[in-house]
Amino acid sequence: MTVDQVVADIPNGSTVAIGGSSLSRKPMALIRALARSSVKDLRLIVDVGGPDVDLLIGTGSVSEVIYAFVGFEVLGLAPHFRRARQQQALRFEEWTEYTVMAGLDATIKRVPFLPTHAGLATDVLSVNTSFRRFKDPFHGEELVAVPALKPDVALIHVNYADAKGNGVILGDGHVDVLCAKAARRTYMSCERIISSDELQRYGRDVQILRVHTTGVVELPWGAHPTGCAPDYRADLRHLQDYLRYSANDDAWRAYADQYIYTDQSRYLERQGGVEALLARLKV
Amino acid sequence: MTVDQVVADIPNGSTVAIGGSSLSRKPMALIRALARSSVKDLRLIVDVGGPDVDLLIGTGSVSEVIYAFVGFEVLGLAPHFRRARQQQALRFEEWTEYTVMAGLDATIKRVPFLPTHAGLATDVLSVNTSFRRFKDPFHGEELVAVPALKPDVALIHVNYADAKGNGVILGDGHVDVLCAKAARRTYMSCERIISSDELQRYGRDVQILRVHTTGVVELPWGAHPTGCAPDYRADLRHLQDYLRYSANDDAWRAYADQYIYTDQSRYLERQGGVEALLARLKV
Amino acid sequence: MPLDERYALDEFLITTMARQFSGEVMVSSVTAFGALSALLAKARYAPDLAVLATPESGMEVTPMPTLSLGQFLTDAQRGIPLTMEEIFDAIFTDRFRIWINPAQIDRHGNTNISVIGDWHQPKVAMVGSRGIPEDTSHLSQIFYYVLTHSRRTVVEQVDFRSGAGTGPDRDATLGEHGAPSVLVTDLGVFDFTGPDGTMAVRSLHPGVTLEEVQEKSGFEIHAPSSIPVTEPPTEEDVQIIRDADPLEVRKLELLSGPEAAERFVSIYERERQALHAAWPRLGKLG
Amino acid sequence: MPLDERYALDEFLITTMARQFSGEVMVSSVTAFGALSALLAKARYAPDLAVLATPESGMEVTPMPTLSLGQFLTDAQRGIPLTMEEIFDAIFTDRFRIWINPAQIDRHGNTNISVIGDWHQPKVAMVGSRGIPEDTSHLSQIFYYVLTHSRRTVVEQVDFRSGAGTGPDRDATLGEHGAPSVLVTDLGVFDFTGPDGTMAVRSLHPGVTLEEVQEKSGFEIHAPSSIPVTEPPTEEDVQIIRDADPLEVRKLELLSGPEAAERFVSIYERERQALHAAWPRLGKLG
Repeated sequence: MTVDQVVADIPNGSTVAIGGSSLSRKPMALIRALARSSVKDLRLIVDVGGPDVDLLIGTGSVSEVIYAFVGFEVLGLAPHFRRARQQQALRFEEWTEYTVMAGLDATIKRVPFLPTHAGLATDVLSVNTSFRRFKDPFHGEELVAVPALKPDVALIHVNYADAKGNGVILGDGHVDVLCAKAARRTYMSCERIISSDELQRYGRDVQILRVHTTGVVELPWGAHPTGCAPDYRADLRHLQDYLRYSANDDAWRAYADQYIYTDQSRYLERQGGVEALLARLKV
Repeated sequence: MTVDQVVADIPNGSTVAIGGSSLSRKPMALIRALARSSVKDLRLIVDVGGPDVDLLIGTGSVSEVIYAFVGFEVLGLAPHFRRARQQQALRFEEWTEYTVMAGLDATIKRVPFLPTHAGLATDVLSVNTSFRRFKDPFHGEELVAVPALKPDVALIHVNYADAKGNGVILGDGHVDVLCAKAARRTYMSCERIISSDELQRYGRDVQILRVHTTGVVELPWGAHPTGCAPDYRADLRHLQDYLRYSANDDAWRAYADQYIYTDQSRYLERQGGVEALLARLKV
Repeated sequence: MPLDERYALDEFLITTMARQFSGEVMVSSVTAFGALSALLAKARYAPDLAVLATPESGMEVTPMPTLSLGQFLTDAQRGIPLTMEEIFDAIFTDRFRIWINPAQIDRHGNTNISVIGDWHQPKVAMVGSRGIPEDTSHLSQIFYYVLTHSRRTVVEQVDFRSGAGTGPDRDATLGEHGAPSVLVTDLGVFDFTGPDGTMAVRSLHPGVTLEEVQEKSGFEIHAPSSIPVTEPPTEEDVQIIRDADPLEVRKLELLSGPEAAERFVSIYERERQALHAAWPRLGKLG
Repeated sequence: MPLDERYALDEFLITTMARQFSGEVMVSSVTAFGALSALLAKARYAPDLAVLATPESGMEVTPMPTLSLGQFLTDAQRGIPLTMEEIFDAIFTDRFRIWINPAQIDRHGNTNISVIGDWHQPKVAMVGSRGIPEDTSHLSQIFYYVLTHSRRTVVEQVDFRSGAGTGPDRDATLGEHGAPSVLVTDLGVFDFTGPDGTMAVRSLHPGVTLEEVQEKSGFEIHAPSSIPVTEPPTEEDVQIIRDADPLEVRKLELLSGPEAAERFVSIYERERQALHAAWPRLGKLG
């Protein structure tokens, strides 16, 4: 399928779970396509967010973010996320790393909640009103009930996929499998589409199963500027530029014009082309 | 470590979770060692049990069995299990495949229970009084609370392990990982101990992590008469003999003398030796 | 059911089972009938099926009916290895199908594989409910087959509910999730569209009469005024089944006694050879 | 802390951190200090540690402090790949350790990485609590470090509790599980053995006075009458750290402004080369 077909399947107000983790294997080409569409009022679910969440907030596509973390790791804070939080511009719900996983897993297991001790004696429980304290039915032990998170759509990017929708993840898996299973429709971009015969050589690295995916798009460098191990590392130089471009509205418009309102092949040209990217980022 | 050291660590009344599944990758050499020790009143936890549970019931080592299934698959019912059930000789608690997994997972996640719909509208809920029906704290939906299963010891058998306690499982994983994580002490036998360097070539097939294991014993053919893919298949001929020997007490004593009250190397000789086993069972 | 020279009963039933599958779902099996119905369905009726080599693992394989080699198929064919957690996640998300062969099935589609008699004082202790409670609380299609339709297998009320049927208990807690869909027996195809979700005749196999069915059932099965005849296998269906099971493992399910034992041994001794002939070893150790 | 020519501040702190580890547990890290302390500990103080290449994956590796190559270490060194589920299972079963670097830590060892000011009306919105609630409700040892001990970082009360400290809230729900164990700062080593589980001085680094600590803290830290001096690194400790981090990624954590930016770029450009020099590619694609 094509990027445009994926975007056409995501109406205003959709709840979108995004795979990857901060600067690793974010489905950035799909995110940019979503950002340049007219879609609005997205509810994002991320475990560990980075440029994905930040960019979509920057283009005004988002009305709510459910997150355990949004940041640029070694590069610092996420500029649009930070500004939106400080200006109280959108709805934010702070979760934690495991509770996002548990919320997705609850949906997978078709239970309304999963129990945990995580969050007790922290202020996450004070500010996140989606959680509920309750007493376990056996011993009355106090626990947190994590409600099911129900994404309409999941977007993930993987190393290889076959055309049927099985996906190979060679680096860290992050929460991509949970996103893919929990969402009603999962769209997967990949560095390369390979034959099913070739894919099945990857054994347990075939982590995304086609029964959980709706469509596959071949998008080389589809995670850029985040990394996609073991193919390429995060482009910290581009991300430094991103941070500079995010300093004010004019600069941000320039960034959007140059890098978002364009297709993936022109985007790659504007990075200096594939040869330059290989030289900079191939490990 | 040695088989005897493992057995010495398992006192009377221990709760023992057993990996594998019916006729596949059961830690039979460890089970036989346990059976010939003087240990009594074991509480067994199995998801899908077979000759493991049956043999330990046969030697009088068991006081309780928690199980989703105990059987010999294509060969029929488990003779000592069946007799003990029908004579109400021990305590039995019938669970289901996922609820055994959920009970172990609850212990891993240090929660007193996990919720599920499995079991509703079945008689498992009538006969298993460990489960409890409850209403979810958000919507009052009726669910089953699966209590945490807390094994003292887990016994598993894997293809390869390093001396530090990392284990490689090449065939189906069954519930071995859950057993290993949930138990306070996990003992792992393996077909072969390999170097850590060699083990780390197996990537995601390294499924048992040493932080969850207490000890490793090298026991070639340690799953026999069950199979250990891709090394050898189940020895259905020996299992047919087992069923015949289980027909009455005298025959069973003969089986025990020949195959249980002996060590692994003599056991293998009495199967005709390793060459004969290879010829019969290597795939 | 009268014999027909073009197909055997097992081939007729396997084809009937194969025709129930649809969509892009994992298909698992614990029996030769289950494995062959999945294989045939994928070849002819439901090409998107993701077929498993064993109950638990090895997705995207061609199953081979076998007594001892299920897991070895994963390796020989480079199947995609799965975990038990993935299997249950596929069940919970309704991306899983399996043909279940219960010891008893009743008017409401409750099924029993656990015990004959009272659970606490069993007449025959069988195997335990395994994963049937999970299937029958989550899947949108639940497939059952019974090879000997009789008053011992198709009963008024099961001795123990391993699998949840229709009725008030389900209505109160599970709704439509996991309700029984289809029962295939040696006499016909049944569903649960009768009054209050009770068993109803969908079709009868060629030559089978409603009277025969009622006589061999522990209760009166609802029947429409005009009963279709189950469509028999085509030549191609039969050929696919025979090619896929040259050792005739499927026949074992219909046999018992010394004949079964002898054939069992013969298959067990020959099936490694059959595996290697069909799939020269390509696995990770090869 | 006065400089000593035998070691730099980073080497002193990393060694102090390394000496806190014990046992057979996974050690993860998100910072160069965390990675180097794990590496040093495994080499010298806690040989059974199972060290990870990234916060999430690649067990049994030698971590390399890096800006962009964490996951690539797993491949280059054939680390054992883990899943997020395995990481959290290791946390829940108390087989996991990590050095956490909070923005604020308070008298009771509550810690904050989420927000400065009110959560609903942030003065500075930081990153969100990530996995700290999980760590601080399950692990038997919780390690914190703060590189600039000041009234902005060591505060009377955190603006937001991302990590659960000691006190009535913990007592009511978590008990001993996940309570803060140790805080290492540029001034000393602290624990939570003061009255009601409040912060107490365990040792002060060479040349640091209690007065300096109290002046730079947002509250009075409990102190014993006789305060030990933190033991400095040995020559071997220092050598191991320097060998393991030839690009001096660790220095970045102590720098800011243009000097940091310049060094950052320089490390980023050179670290692929360093990786390949240290571990000629052996991974599954190699």
